[in-house]
Amino acid sequence: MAWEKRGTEGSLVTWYDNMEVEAYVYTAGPVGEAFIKGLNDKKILGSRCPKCGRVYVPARMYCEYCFIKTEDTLVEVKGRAYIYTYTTVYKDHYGNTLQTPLHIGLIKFEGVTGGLLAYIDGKPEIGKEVEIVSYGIPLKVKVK
Amino acid sequence: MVTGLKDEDLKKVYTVTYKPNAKYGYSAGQAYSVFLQGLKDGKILGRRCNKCGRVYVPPRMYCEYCFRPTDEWIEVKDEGIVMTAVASFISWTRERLETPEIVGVIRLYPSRDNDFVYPGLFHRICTTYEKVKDMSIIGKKVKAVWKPKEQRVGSINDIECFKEVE
Amino acid sequence: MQRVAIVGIGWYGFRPQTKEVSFREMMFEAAVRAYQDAGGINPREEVDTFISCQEDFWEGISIADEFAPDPIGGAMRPTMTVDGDGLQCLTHAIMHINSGLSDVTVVEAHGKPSDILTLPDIVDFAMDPLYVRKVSPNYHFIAGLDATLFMKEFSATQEDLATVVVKNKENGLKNPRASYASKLSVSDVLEKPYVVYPLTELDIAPYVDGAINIVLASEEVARRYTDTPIWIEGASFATDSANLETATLGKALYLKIAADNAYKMAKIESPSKEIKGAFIDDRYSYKELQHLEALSLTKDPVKALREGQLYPDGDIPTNPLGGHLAEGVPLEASGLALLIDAIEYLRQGKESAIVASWRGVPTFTGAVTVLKR
Amino acid sequence: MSGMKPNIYFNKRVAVVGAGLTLFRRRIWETPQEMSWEAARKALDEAGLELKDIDCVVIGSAPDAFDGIHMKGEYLSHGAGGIRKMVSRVFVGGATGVMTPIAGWYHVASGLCSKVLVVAEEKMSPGRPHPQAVFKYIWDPITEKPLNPNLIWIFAMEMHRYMKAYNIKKEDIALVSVKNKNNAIDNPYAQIPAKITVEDVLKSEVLVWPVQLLDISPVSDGAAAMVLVGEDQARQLTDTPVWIEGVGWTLDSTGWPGRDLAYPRYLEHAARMAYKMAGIERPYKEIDVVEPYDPFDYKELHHLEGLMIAKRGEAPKLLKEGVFDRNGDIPSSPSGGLLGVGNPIAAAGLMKTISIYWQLKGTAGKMQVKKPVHTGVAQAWGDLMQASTVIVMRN
Repeated sequence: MAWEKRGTEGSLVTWYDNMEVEAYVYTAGPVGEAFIKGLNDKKILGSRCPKCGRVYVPARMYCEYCFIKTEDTLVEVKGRAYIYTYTTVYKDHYGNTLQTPLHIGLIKFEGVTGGLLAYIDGKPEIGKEVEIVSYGIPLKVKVK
Repeated sequence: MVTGLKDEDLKKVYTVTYKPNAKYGYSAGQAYSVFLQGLKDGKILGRRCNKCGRVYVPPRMYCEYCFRPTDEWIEVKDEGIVMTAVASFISWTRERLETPEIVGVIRLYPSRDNDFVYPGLFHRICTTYEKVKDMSIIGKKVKAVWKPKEQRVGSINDIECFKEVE
Repeated sequence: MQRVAIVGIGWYGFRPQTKEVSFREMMFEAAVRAYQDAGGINPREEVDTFISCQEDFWEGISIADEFAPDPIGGAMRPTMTVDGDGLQCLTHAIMHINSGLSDVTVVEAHGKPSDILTLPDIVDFAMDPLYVRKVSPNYHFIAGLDATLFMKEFSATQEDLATVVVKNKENGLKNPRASYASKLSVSDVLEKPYVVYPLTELDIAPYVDGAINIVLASEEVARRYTDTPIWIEGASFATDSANLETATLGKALYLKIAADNAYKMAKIESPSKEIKGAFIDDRYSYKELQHLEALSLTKDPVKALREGQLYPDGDIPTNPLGGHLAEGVPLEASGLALLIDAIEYLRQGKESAIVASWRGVPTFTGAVTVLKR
Repeated sequence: MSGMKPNIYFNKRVAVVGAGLTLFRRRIWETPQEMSWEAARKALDEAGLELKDIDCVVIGSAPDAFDGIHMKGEYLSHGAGGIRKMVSRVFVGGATGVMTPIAGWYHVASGLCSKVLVVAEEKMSPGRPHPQAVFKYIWDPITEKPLNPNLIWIFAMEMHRYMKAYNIKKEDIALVSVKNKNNAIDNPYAQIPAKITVEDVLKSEVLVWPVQLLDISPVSDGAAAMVLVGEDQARQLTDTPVWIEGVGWTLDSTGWPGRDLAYPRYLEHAARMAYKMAGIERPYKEIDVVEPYDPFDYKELHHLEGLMIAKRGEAPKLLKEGVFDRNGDIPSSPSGGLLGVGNPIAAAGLMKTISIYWQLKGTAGKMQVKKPVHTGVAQAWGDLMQASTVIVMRN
């Protein structure tokens, strides 16, 4: 083919279209449902593996190590919440500068496997303890 | 054990709704750019491989059977034989249509009845549901009905449909 | 396991946009070149199986594998797709050959990001829909989280990251595929504003259009096609925990698992002594350093960088042809882009090389290939 | 088959030692990861293995546009057990369900992996307004999509061509739906088992003539999984391993409007590849039980012909004679097929493979065919009328 190509202005067509259904509606499953309900009640709930004892946040139906079903009743997470790592977003992904830079952290809890994303108020630092200000997805937390 | 949900259950459980933002500007490239311009000009253009003689409609710059570049542009007839035809009573979002939309495959000329591969086009066919239902449209000769020149934009829709000719 | 040889490579594009070709025409261009490079092999008769690496939403077509066979000579033949990086396809090809299914297998991957008008939203679309997807206005935030922890754990500075950028963009100046090669200084990089802390615009590799085709052959038939086969001594890929909350950050565990498997296959005990060149994913500057550690090429990548070991004449030449920072990221062809850099490096007379890819945010998947001349 | 390796040499024999399925349902509450986990867990349990014993994972899933997650394989890997392991996803459209165990086969046969978990998942329910809408994006974006096609057009066009070319009546085709939905009554995972008549099919809603509502399989969510191991391990794990003895697949070109749709030539190629490997010379005599892909009723007949179990245009006649009944000479879709069990695309293809495995193992319960079985075949189909995958198993 290399012998034949046109490249003059206007000789090549770009065809515009999309791959967009009206919407996707995702469900969380019974365990996810209970976890979300916990957030609404201002609680962090985790699912515990009956074999290894790991507690997962967000709660999921199975233990990723033992690969067995987690216990039916979720347990409340009471351990210290801290910043596992963080970043600050300055621009959106189309290159527009945000009015206020946004601190996003991955918050972990002592004694828990997993964690939750959070918007951080205050100067973020790895390992710093945080206080949960609101229980949405993501969480909102304040550096202690 | 997974849990089956009824439609009405869906309102009771937590859901996240997301509208994808997935937009593309597909490069038509060499073959389709010329093909689309051809449609605008009222022509169906194909590419021929001089080694095996196959004519590609829609065109390709390479022959997939011989794995070599195709050699030349040729204008095929806007006439051919209906290979199959169906009558759709549902839209692409599965809504009910009152009048069926009739589509099918047309084997364009030049080609022969016993060819397994041929220049073929997928398009609407202007005919009646009855002729689809009794299959009499299959095997009939049809010809492209073009949109008026000023309405053509370089799209497969520049052809309204293929219509039976005597 | 018998060794598998790479007997032909071909590429097309590696420009910010390739409007003159459709993705299929681009695949054909790369394929023709690869078959010529493999001594004029006829794909219609001499290739047993074909593998294309692709993802639907990168193509803008659902079930995009429909379009895989024709442009590479794979129509009416055993052609399949793997949803992964090209290096993952390469490992599948090795399995095709070693299972007895094939003597000659072709691997193809391509990316046409310039056709994707909403590419960042497509990346978002890959994230967990319940807990991650809508959190950040910028998908790079996951790299930001990873980079912050990496810098802390390895005591890396902003200058170190910028040094990687300067090194790779300069290395790219001699590479015909490196559209983004440049001569910059560390302060040029540092003066750029952050996109997501700690990464500036220059720490993030841009996208590029490109197609790559690789011809692989079993040990018995390789010499039929070339006098200078490149041997694959080891190959593997791995995924860490796919969920951001449970995945390892700061270190590239996915690549460590893949590398350990590949070294075992290649019977390599001391990677830093036996590997003479590293062609590794650097789509974010810090990733080059993080990946070097995961590959066990050095315990302290920051020290190695500062001591000059990562330059083309150093002990661990890393991305001597510029990597993604100079060439760009051609989506699923990324791993193969590093692979052809490595093959050209070996064809120039070097002894051995390692290629290591990553599938990018939000994945925790990487692949490793160990090559010898 | 030009170019096929002439003397195929197997590095290793590969056995199936466990399988698992979730229920197939119109809508499942659990996440795609959790669905995958359930199927994978059951397969491990049947094999008597734990995840730590597995070294590689192969995932199969059809378009990302169903579950609504780009790079779906990455996401699914978590539930599929692909955690800190060699895991990848293979894809050949609707034919993926059988491609997945084929890929699992070469993972083991190559010697690269020793115990492989194969998981297929599909959640079709998230898309709005209807999962059908997703199928618009599978057509050529420039020359076909502007016609606003829906998926059923494909099948209707092929079905009508098949009917025309071989003079086949709709009532002959409807018998497939009757048989499969009835077979599904004995399948505990089935979504729409039913006792129906040919009359019911012919009276059902016309969707795209000649396709009516009861000619087609439903929209489903579901997952399936299988465990594959090499010969040495198989002997330790079970007294009744089932061997994968032949694999084959073929993709024809994208140019489907440019070829006669009456006969699936690509399937014949795929079947010949698998039969050659398994040493099958007379498929209609040597195959004891078959699960051909049946998203639409005519498809089962079309595929029985492509598999060379029936001559071209003659499958309907054999169907009428009862050859393909569960108690017939060559039971076809004894599981109930996609028409009866449901069609979560990739999971449905793997379900068919699992059905053959259970038949050959003799653990198919009420689905077990009457005659003794030694050789079974599962097959799937996909893309734009161009792809087929075939797997041959023996006990």
